[in-house]
Amino acid sequence: MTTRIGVVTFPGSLDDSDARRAIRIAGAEPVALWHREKDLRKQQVDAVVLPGGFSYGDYLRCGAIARFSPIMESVVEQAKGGMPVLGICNGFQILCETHLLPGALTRNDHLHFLCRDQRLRVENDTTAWTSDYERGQEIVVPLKNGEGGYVADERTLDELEGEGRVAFRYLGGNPNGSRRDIAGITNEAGNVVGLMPHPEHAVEALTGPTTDGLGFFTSALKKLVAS
Amino acid sequence: MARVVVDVMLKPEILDPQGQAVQRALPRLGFEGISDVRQGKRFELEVEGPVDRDALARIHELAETFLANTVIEDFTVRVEDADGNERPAGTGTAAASEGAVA
Amino acid sequence: MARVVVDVMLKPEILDPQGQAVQRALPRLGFEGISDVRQGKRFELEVEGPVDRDALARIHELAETFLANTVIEDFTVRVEDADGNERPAGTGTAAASEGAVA
Amino acid sequence: MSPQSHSHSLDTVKHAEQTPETDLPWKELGLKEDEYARIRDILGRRPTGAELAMYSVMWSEHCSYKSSKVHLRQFGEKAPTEGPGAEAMLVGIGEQAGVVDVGQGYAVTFKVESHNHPSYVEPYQGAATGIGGIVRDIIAMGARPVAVMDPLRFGAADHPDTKRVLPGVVAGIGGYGNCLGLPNIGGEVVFDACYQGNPLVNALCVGVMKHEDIHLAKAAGTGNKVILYGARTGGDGIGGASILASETFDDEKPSKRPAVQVGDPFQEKLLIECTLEAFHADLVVGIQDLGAAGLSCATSELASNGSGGMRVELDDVPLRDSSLSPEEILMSESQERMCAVVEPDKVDRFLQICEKWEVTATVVGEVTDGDRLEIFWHGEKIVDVDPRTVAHEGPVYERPYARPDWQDELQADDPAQLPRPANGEELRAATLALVASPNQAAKSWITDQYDRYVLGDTVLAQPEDSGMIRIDPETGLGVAVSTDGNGRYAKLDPYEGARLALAESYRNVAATGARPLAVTDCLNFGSPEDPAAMWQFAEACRGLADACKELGTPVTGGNVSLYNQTGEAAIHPTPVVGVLGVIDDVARRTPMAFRDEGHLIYLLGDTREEFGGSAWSQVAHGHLGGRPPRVDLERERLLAEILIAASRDGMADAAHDVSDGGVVQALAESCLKGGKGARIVVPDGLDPFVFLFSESQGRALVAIPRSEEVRFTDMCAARGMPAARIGVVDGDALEVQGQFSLPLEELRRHHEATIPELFG
Ligand SMILES: Nc1ncnc2c1ncn2[C@@H]1O[C@H](COP(=O)(O)OP(=O)(O)O)[C@@H](O)[C@H]1O
Ligand SMILES: [Mg+2]
Repeated sequence: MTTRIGVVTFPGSLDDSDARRAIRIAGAEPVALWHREKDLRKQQVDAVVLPGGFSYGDYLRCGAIARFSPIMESVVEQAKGGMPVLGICNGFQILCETHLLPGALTRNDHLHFLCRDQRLRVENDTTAWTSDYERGQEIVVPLKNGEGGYVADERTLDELEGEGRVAFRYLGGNPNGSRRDIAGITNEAGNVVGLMPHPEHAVEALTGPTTDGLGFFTSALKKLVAS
Repeated sequence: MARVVVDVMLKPEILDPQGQAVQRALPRLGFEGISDVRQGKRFELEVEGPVDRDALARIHELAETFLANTVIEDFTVRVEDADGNERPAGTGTAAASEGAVA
Repeated sequence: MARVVVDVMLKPEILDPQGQAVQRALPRLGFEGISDVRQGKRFELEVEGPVDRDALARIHELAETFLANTVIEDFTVRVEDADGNERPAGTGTAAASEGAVA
Repeated sequence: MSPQSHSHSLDTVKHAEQTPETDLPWKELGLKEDEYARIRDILGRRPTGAELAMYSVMWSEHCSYKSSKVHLRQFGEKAPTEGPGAEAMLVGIGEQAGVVDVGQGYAVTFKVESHNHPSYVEPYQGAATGIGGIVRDIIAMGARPVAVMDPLRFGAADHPDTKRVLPGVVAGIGGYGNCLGLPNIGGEVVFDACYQGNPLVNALCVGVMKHEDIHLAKAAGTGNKVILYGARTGGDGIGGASILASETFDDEKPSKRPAVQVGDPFQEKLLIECTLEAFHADLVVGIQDLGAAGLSCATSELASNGSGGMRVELDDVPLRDSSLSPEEILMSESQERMCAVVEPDKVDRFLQICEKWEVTATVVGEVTDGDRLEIFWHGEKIVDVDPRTVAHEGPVYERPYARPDWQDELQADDPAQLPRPANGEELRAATLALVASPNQAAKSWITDQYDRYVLGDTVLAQPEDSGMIRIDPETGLGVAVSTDGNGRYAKLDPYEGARLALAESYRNVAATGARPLAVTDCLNFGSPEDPAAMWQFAEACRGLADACKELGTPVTGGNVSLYNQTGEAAIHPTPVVGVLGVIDDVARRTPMAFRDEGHLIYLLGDTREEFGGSAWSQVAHGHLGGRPPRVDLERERLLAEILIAASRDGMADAAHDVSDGGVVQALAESCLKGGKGARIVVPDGLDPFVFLFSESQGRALVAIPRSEEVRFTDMCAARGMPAARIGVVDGDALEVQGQFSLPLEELRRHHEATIPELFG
């Protein structure tokens, strides 16, 4: 049976088709999910990606309105049950708003939207979405956002560090003022990962700066096939 | 040290996509009975020295030239008292932007 | 119809790049004597029906669950009177978010 | 007639018939006396207030092209009739945007438009709504928008007001385009004091569709419903109608209407998805975006392009502001609205799709079997017109024009007299000054605020010569687009300036390996009432039309922006030309970066001493005079063929067009992009300064792997293309042998620091 990875489209999602393409290139079957869907189980997906974009225009706060979409209840429930969930950029913001991941994302410290090819270090190679990388490995994937500064209180930050839950760190200059150069984090169980940079834009040599992003999707695929 | 607050809101006739997005989300969240939402900015300024007529006039000017874009926004200057009450100390619109300091 | 205002500000310990950008610009604009600037959001809600204890409690909940992200933001609920004065009707921080409706 | 007697009463058609003597504020609405007389003539009575509102906006310069029409005709009259460009034309000038066949069943639509004046008043919103407007044009053709570009002109880089305008414009373009999910793949940023009080914000959008999805704006089929969908209508951009409403018909109401429109990119994103879904479900007969002149334009154009008439119930238009008068509703320019004509049995499904995307949609009228456009308000008829007279039969002017008396003097002011760098040391300094000058400096501080990755099909984006988008992931079919226009050249000679703009854009497309096919243009000029500006305009149109004919690239559509001036002072005549090219397989594209040491650097084309309007004359001397570089379109065509063949046959590893700043600027850019140095030898017989800084046209740099050298030079020789081996990719400095050496780091510092220092 093929592995089905769902990609949720909220009104204002932008990188949903890219995420589906990345899933296809990695060898899994992408499944388009509409935000009004109430029950994820009906779609029989094995994992879910919350893609980048400006859900609901990112008005109010990034991810704040999407968080209340019908599908999110089911995503939260499944995530708590261990289903792999990846939040990219806006998806990361949504995961923080739902408290599946701690902390929040705030306005870039330089106050501009920034699109650039970003070097990252993989800090945790044991999550559902990073097992195809090696700890300490450097990758380059596009970064593009206006509100990507990761913040959390000191205790939470210490906890994340202590438990190895910082999944990615920025290298070559902190692009947005993120605390402790954090680019992405994971939950305790390692099935939920959120990050600001866009691995789905680095899966083809022709259109991305590298193909370093593919590892996210092959990691999930391997894990799902194995389980 | 006193706190002066400058509220900046889109003029009523200007489209407020953010406020509208919030309002449209309310029923979905189960909130009824709110007929309009406008979203604006709030600046809290910590002022050294007394907040006298002169200081307020300068803050008014700051609001008008910098904090607000008076092409599309109105602003209000308020002084916060010890109880957290805020009393207006002048508003600015394109029309009434001069000498509005109370 | 009454207006209730919800102010949402970043918690003091969270970096406020927008406020800082304003503050940094002040000397260049010739403004002195302002020691700190914070920038937040102001929501003006037009409430149908009376703004009683019950309505305020619901708005407080709205602010806490939706308008503010209490991981990084504090909020204040204010009721505007006819003179444009705004009196606090409850504030919310992560710590004091319960039962804060006055 | 006193205002009071009409206050609160409705100016119906019947009322207009009964009160022929009533004065209307036609003058305040911008109409001329004879224009108003013609309206009365057409109607056989005085217009109602609502009719006057419609005629006045539709007959404005912006909507009717009344001063430019007679010149724009040449684009059709001189359009190439054979060759790939002519054969590819599917929809030409006159629709919202032209459409060209790019093969494999795909069609591409693209268009550039201006939003100059609003962007000066409110840079962020002006620029944002500029993107919004052009994107709606593209959706209305049935295409999915796939990329945007933004040719920009600002005042002097160090002028305080530029610090207000530029960051706002850039943030607005990014804020809107990024939120819509359209990659920004290119544009221009040019500074010149002539744009100080009148910046140019042009915006281009490219869309893709299958041939069968092309939709035109027309309202055929009696009984079909007219559906207005998208944002609610507010009082935006209706200064004129407010005059009408408040001064004449309803004096008591406040006439406070916003002059500035605020964009809602999220709403527009929903409009894109919802419109495309409705198209694909085959639910739409005709469609039109609401831009300038709002409902007046949409209803009159839809009706006049169709076979029948139209009846509209204005009460059914969803409003944001309930105090709007019918005149204001007709004139409102509220953003993010569209109008569709739908067969009655498909209306429910159309509305369902709107509901799915949370877009407000309302049936506001229907197609009738008459030939009148009738609009009702509170049950009374307030408009009864032949829609063609509103939309298509506006006034046409043959404005007087005359070559300005200063033109000769300007051309006589030859840059040959300017002092030049005389030795290696001075050439080095001149190079650094050039690459650091605001016009030649890296624009990444700006373009990094734009998303270039979204949609996942961006093959090339800024700072490449043209942006390139993959259309079909299976076959690799793609399109490339570049926009160019040099106002300094056009000031020296508007005819040649327009031809130069096309030549440069064409060359930029070919440099990436794509075959140039079609053109869109945005003509930014001063007041048509000034014979000098009108002459510039006429000359530029003539030049562009001639050049398009010669190169076989038809103009498919575009935009005219007049009255770009501050007081008496007009901007430089600024024709911005966008060229669209096709590439069969994007994997074959040629990027601009020098990537591999040892590759040989060739300069294609002839270098002459040409400094009129050059970047060097501006940077070193603040000089503008003489004649612009010579245009040889045959040479451009040959150069393009060489560049395309080099891409197709895998002979070139890099290519970069030579334009403003000359060879040294192009070398610096290719070196910095690839992080590789170059050792350059000045060709025999050329003065080093002329070699490095001249702006002769028809030239490009290419980097050729040694293994391909013979094949490449044979090809050039066989086709008669001058190709000079000028050096090799090597080391970490730009070295011009016998003259100077510039470490890349130093070059980079100068090139990249300027814009952040000015605006960061
Ligand atoms: N406002 C802008 N938006 C997007 N891209 C831009 C903008 N300005 C310049 N660019 C890009 O920067 C690069 C260099 O611009 P320019 O020097 O004008 O190119 P050329 O001279 O080859 O036409 C091009 O890729 C161009 O598309
Ligand atoms: Mg170029």
